[in-house]
Amino acid sequence: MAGLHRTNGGGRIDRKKRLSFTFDGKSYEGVAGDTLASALLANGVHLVGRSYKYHRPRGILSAGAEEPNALVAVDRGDGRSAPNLRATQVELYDGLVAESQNRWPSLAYDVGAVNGLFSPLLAAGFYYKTFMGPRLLGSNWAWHKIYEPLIRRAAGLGKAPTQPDPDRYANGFAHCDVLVVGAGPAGLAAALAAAESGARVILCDEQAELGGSLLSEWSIEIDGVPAAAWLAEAVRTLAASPRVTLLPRTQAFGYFAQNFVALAERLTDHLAKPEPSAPRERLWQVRAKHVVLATGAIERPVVFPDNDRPGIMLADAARTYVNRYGVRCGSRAVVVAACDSGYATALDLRRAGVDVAMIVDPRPSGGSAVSGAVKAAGIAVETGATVIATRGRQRVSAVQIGRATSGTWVRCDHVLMTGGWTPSVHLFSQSRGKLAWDEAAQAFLPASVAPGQSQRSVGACRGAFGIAAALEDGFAAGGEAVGWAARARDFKVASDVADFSGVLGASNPGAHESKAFVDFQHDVTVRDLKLAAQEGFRSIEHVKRYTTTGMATDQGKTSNLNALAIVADHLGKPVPAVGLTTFRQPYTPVTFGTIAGASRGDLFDPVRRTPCDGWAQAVGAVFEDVGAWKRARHFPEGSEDMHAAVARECRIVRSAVGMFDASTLGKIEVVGPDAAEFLERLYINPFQKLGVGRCRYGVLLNEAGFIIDDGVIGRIAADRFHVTTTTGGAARVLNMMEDYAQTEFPELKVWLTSTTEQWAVIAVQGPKAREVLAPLVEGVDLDATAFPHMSVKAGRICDVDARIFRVSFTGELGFEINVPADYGAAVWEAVWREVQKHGGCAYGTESMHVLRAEKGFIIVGQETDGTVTPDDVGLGWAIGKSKRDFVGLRSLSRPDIVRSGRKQLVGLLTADPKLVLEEGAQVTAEAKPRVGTPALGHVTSAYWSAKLGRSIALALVADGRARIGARLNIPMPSGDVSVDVVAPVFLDPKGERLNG
Amino acid sequence: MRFSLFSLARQALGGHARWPAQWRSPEPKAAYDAVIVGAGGHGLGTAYYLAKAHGLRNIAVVEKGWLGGGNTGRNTTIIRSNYLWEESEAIYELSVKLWETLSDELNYNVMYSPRGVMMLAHTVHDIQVFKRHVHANRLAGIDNEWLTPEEAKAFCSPLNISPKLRYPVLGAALQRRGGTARHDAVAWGYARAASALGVDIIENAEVTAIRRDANGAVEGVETTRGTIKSKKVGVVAAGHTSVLMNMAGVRMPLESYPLQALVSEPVKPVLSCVVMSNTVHAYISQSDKGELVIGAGTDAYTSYSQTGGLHVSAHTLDAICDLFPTFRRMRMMRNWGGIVDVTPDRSPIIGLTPVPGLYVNCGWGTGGFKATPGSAYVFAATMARGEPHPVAAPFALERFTTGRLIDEAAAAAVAH
Amino acid sequence: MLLIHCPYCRMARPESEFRYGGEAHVVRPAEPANVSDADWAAFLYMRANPKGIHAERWRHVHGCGRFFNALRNTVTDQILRTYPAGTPQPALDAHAEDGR
Amino acid sequence: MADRIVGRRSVLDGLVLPARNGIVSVIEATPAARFIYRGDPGLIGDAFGIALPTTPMQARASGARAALWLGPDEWLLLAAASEATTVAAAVAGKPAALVDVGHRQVGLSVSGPRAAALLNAGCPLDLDEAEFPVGMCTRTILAKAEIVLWRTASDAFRMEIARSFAPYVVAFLVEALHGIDR
Ligand SMILES: Cc1cc2nc3c(=O)[nH]c(=O)nc-3n(C[C@H](O)[C@H](O)[C@H](O)COP(=O)(O)OP(=O)(O)OC[C@H]3O[C@@H](n4cnc5c(N)ncnc54)[C@H](O)[C@@H]3O)c2cc1C
Ligand SMILES: NC(=O)c1ccc[n+]([C@@H]2O[C@H](COP(=O)([O-])OP(=O)(O)OC[C@H]3O[C@@H](n4cnc5c(N)ncnc54)[C@H](O)[C@@H]3O)[C@@H](O)[C@H]2O)c1
Ligand SMILES: Cc1cc2nc3c(=O)[nH]c(=O)nc-3n(C[C@H](O)[C@H](O)[C@H](O)COP(=O)(O)O)c2cc1C
Ligand SMILES: [Zn+2]
Repeated sequence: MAGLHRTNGGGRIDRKKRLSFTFDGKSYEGVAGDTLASALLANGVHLVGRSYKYHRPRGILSAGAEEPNALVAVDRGDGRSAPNLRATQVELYDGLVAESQNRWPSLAYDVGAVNGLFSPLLAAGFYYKTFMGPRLLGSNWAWHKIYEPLIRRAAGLGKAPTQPDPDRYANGFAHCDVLVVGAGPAGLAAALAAAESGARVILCDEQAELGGSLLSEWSIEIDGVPAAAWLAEAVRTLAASPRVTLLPRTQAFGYFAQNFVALAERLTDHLAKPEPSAPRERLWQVRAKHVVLATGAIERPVVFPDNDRPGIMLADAARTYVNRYGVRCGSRAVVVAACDSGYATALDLRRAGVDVAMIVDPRPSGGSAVSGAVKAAGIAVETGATVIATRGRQRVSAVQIGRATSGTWVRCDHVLMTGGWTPSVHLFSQSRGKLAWDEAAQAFLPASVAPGQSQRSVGACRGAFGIAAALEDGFAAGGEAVGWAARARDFKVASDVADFSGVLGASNPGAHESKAFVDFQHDVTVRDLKLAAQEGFRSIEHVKRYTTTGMATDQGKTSNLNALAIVADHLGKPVPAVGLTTFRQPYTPVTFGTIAGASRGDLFDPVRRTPCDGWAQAVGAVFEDVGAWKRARHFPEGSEDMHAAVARECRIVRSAVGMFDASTLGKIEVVGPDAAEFLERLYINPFQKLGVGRCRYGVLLNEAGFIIDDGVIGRIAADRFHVTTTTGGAARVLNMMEDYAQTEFPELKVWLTSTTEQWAVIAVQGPKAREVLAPLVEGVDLDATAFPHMSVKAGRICDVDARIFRVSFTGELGFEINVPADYGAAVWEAVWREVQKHGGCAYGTESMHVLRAEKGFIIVGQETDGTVTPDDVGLGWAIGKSKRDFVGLRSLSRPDIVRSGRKQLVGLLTADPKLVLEEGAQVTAEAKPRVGTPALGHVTSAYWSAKLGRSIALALVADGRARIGARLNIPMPSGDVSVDVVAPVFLDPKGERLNG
Repeated sequence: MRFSLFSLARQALGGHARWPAQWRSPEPKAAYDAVIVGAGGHGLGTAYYLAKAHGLRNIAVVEKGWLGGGNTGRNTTIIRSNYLWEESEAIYELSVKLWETLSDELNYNVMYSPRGVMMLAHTVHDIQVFKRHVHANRLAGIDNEWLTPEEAKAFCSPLNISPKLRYPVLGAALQRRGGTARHDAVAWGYARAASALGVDIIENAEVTAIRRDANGAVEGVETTRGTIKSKKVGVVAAGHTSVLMNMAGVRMPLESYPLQALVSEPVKPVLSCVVMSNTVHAYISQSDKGELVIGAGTDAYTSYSQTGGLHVSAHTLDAICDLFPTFRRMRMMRNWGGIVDVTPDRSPIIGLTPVPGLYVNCGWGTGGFKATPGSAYVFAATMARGEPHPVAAPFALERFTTGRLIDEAAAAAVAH
Repeated sequence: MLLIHCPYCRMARPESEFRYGGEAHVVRPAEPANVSDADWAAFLYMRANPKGIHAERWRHVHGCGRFFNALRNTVTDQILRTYPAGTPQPALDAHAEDGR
Repeated sequence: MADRIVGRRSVLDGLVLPARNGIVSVIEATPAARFIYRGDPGLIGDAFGIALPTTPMQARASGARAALWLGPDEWLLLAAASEATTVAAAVAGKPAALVDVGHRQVGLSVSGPRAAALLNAGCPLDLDEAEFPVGMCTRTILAKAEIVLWRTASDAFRMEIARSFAPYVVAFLVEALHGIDR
């Protein structure tokens, strides 16, 4: 038998399928259907962890998602390790390796437990009051250098993985008529009702098996059949409906606006040998017409001194272990029941052969409905009493039962407590539904659904306790969700328990508060809560943050309501007057991987490559990221570094010819009778009179008057323009144009179409450009007069229709060939063959930058930074002088834009021609500026110019144009550099080369 | 009672029974010399410096909820001063200087932890921008240094600097004096110190109207706990500033967006510094308690909902998982939002308003936690003197009319 | 992830297909040259930013491409109405914000 | 000049398209002439052979020709490559915009019983046949890419993808296929 504490039969485990596993290096056996927690308990292992602050020994408290104590790390090797898993949710598989956490050197002998000795010092918020000074070193020194590192080492729970995660994660968008969360009786009934109508239904439950509380039922009959049989039939019916999707192992973790619910499905963690390529988890993003929340309720612990010893657990958890997993959590139990469900637990345990020493019920008159059955079974019941002390180092061995401070000790090896039930309103509350305090249920219940959501809570999560009630509630809601308004059905349930209310807060206020735990995981005690209130933290939000109650990985599932009641009691206010802390997603922690999904490596963001990119890759180009594009930055030959490659590329372009892949430039086809008028209103330049076949350099501002984009615009026909934008600006500019076209100037007949990807663009630049193209081009006279600078012609190249622009961003004679993208690679190769014949080369973005800087052409985003006007960069001439309006014009006359002293684009020449300035370096008037000296400006571009045999730089400098001829200073860590201010055109200011 | 190890030990012996309330919870008086609307760090700090440095004692801070519950209580606590423009450098550096002694000043451990803020560059453009910052900051006497990818890795071992990354790390700017502080402690520390100086902190009192006299000057506020008179009112309400200023008839250049953050489950120390990447959108540090604290983006639309869409957090987790592939199996424990007040130039608005007696301090958007002490300090001076403190002057509302914007966003788009 | 009804597609579509466009009905002065610096600043920068019903612009950028306006409650994020750009802000009836 | 005639190279060349027997297959759609028509749909009349659909998100097809509604003034026109000039002639001289986008995008056909499930790994729309019937088309998104999606049969879709996003879309589908079963 796998585990000494296993019952002989019953439950939902397969006793024949033995599974071996290790915990802290020791081997154990469990069976199929076990969780790690049930298997450990079957082996009599109760001590599974150490607490966060005091390192107290801790056992398994629960059997589900609410577990605060039993956190373990599971390592499957190869980077597949995960900390902080709740043993109650880890499904056992053969070969599972689990470790306890937060202890050293071992779980049984943990040095950190000395913290317990200092526990009086470690009261709530102690760290805000100390670890300051000595004043001499500044109040921060000791904190940062000494205390903080110590605290950091002590804090934290498990260890983060140290290797990259090899697993993959999937995603699915789903839609349905009804999403049912929780597959207990309420959820199953809702799904059955909705499915009957043929609606699309998704039913999810975080557990491995559908059934919820029914999985733990042994004695109950529904409609005359045992609960297990009813469950099997219900699941069969649902599984057979083609429109129903059943998602076990799927947690609904977030409920967002407009019925958008996020689910996390565990796909492989429960498998001994998962298919390596199979996704580990899946994120479901569900948009549901209606949501039925059937998330059940969570049992509340009872707060008494030393209530955290291993072996002290939630009563219903013990019932689940015995009924569902066939595991007795001990042989002699004391049940502390402030709620009738604890009596039912006692009966089920007794049936399974556990000696129930006593039921202790803090309620003065004890339980009602089932107390007869309990008496008949001969179990002693002590009412109006509670546990006032416990014993047992690593496992509870006895409890003292009494009222106030004295009482009798009762020997036991486990204690089962229930303080009543807290409806799981997490998701309801996340959906922004309003909760209301219900005095009878001693709980907050859903009151009103938020606008925009269509939702119903059913069963225990809305206080409809009892299986019959849950089934009926669920069935009605399922029907209502699909429009069957008056659908109702009676379910006959034998031996149902219906009272789940219980008592809140500490059952024995006053006694040994320092060790009466409320939040087990964060070691928050009754005393901590009271101290917070005493220190003026009266809002429950303050109490939470000061004591950290409810802030651990379990987010206070078992503790928040008790904490609230204790604070309310201390402040003398009713519970609802103190309020609740906010429920936030996720319901239980969700791996980053699940949320990130496929977005890794190249799927992190699309990698955009141009049609000519393959060639560049083949010849070993070095790429840079520009937006989502990969652009060839330079084409090193042999062992060239970037500097050498760029110097060579630039030299060849200036002396012979170079080709450049400009395909990434944004392109927009602006078409319509009003196309020219439209561009006129958007760009600073005039367009009405631009002749067909001519081009203009356009500058685009935002309404604030600052440059946001630029590019060459060619008039293809009277009603058709080919507009180019910067690579990064393409989408932005198109959106802006659509905005103006649709909303500002709807009267204009103009339409925009992105053609960025339609064309591959090959720039051919250099004195030999014409010779390179001549043999390839048909139907276009490339001659200087027939095809002057800044013009565009349609023609053919390599037998392919092309738009050929005579433009230059290098200052050389140049053409930009636009061919349909699928021909781009072939045309590139054809041009390359010609280029080679003329001793030319391919050049990348870095050389492009150098070549244009030699000419003083700006790059938007480099010379401009969103605060720069056309005049600032010497483009005032481009503004259409007779224009009454264009985007941004009005802003150009604002006081700060017309003041003197604005930064203006200039050239800088270093006194030492070999020295290349650093981009971003600051410009000052004097050398060795004092700290705090305002800068006159900064260097926007700086390069080695092979053509000029010296360095050049562009800079934005206050009153720059007036300073031409002056000498300024660049302060650098290695010493000051003096520079001469010159006009921002270093080469061929008359433009003779490009007109050649 | 002064906080110290000694007092802690003494109180421990007495079962902590004698710790007094950290701040008083008085009933509002009928009138004050100055009323601050909003008990976030900036508002509480303003009250503290008004009392401490300017001799005003009859001050109220009016808060609609619980003090510190706004963005002060929900931010990722990144502190740095390596901003670009001189105006920004001045105010953020003033703040860092104040952070360095704040625990002592307030006798409250605000856990300022100068563990270093590293901002990653992924593109050539990023490098240019960050180097510009490095040079500008050096001139201003603000530490900020350039790291190669290998140096970045040495400073932060879990960082992935593989050139195969979709956007490889090409370098980083590091401000060593940058770091984090405990958000709640900042609010509580200022509240306690201000309260001790006589400032009345009035929680659960929502300002519903701003009263003006016949000349249009401010004469007080109406709150859900009654009318409070004052000829000086300072609005320090972050995301709610537009709503409040609207009560005084002033339209603001603000939009309020939900900004999200999330924490992982706590783990033993794995990340010893703050890492920011604006290009791929990731902001991460590890708190002293062990959670990875991760900043996400804002939703696209304005909202007062303090939540946001899953896709916004997902976007950030994509980036975190790429930059820190070992964190992929870590789990998100809690995800929340705050309402940030965003200005067109991503710089704050501090100073006078067209309404006499009404002052405003807002627009800190996604990055004002770091400025808490400096902002409070200069705003207190501005309110006390009735004219802008020199450090605050460039941040006046008039800049939107003159066009003299302080555009940190355009220059770098780094805001946290 | 909001669900937004596109008045052109006549269908509710997920937020990820849309781009937000800021406050609606901010009128660009017909003769910018004639407005004062303050009025121009108001056009450029001053925004209502209300807590409650907000008239705002969206573009169905990854759908039909159209700009349109929406009335959204900025407290609940519920979209109460969408309407074509260029049409006046519709009045809301009392039941607009019902749960269903 | 024959040696100069260059061949067309699809961006999908060399990429392995995802497929799993009996579940889903992805193939490149035949290259086509593609145009974006913007303006008044009436201006085109019958010249294209199909009247442009004015019902939102409707596609009309006849033989190799198809007109897909993309927006109230925007249609994607597909035709056999050989018909490119006829299409252009249909609009010539009209106050409308016809733009050749034949190389701007590529087409993928996704078919099989799990085609919708595969697409839903990245597409947020409801692809249930009742909600997205045969003949419906729209621009939408697939993970981080924009696509045009057109249901051509109960279990078949055609996707149009901007050229430079196509390798990403293919890689995404290859990855997503790992998560498709049943
Ligand atoms: C998720 C997130 C991450 C962030 N990360 C960082 C970061 O890493 N680094 C950084 O420097 N900054 C960060 N910030 C920004 C930073 O949090 C804020 O700029 C800063 O905290 C603002 O402080 P405050 O005191 O001005 O505002 P708040 O703390 O928001 O205080 C304003 C107060 O005004 C109150 N109030 C509003 N209306 C009224 C009314 N009518 N009557 C009375 N009271 C009212 C509010 O309740 C609130 O308490 C982040 C913000 C968020 C949301
Ligand atoms: N001791 C007892 O006898 C006892 C205890 C509890 C409940 N019950 C009975 O069960 C009835 C409750 O039925 P019910 O259907 O309302 O609740 P239930 O507890 O039977 O089912 C709730 C289900 O929801 C699942 N769940 C919760 N949150 C989830 C999430 N975020 N994502 C996915 N799944 C989630 C749980 O795993 C569980 O399976 C009660 O009325 C009571 O009669 C009995
Ligand atoms: C730096 C920082 C660290 C946090 N750490 C935790 C944490 O460990 N556990 C937790 O539950 N919440 C943590 N929170 C989140 C708060 O619980 C809470 O979500 C946040 O203050 C916003 O408040 P709200 O969710 O109540 O609206 C942290 C918040 C911040 C700002
Ligand atoms: Zn649409």
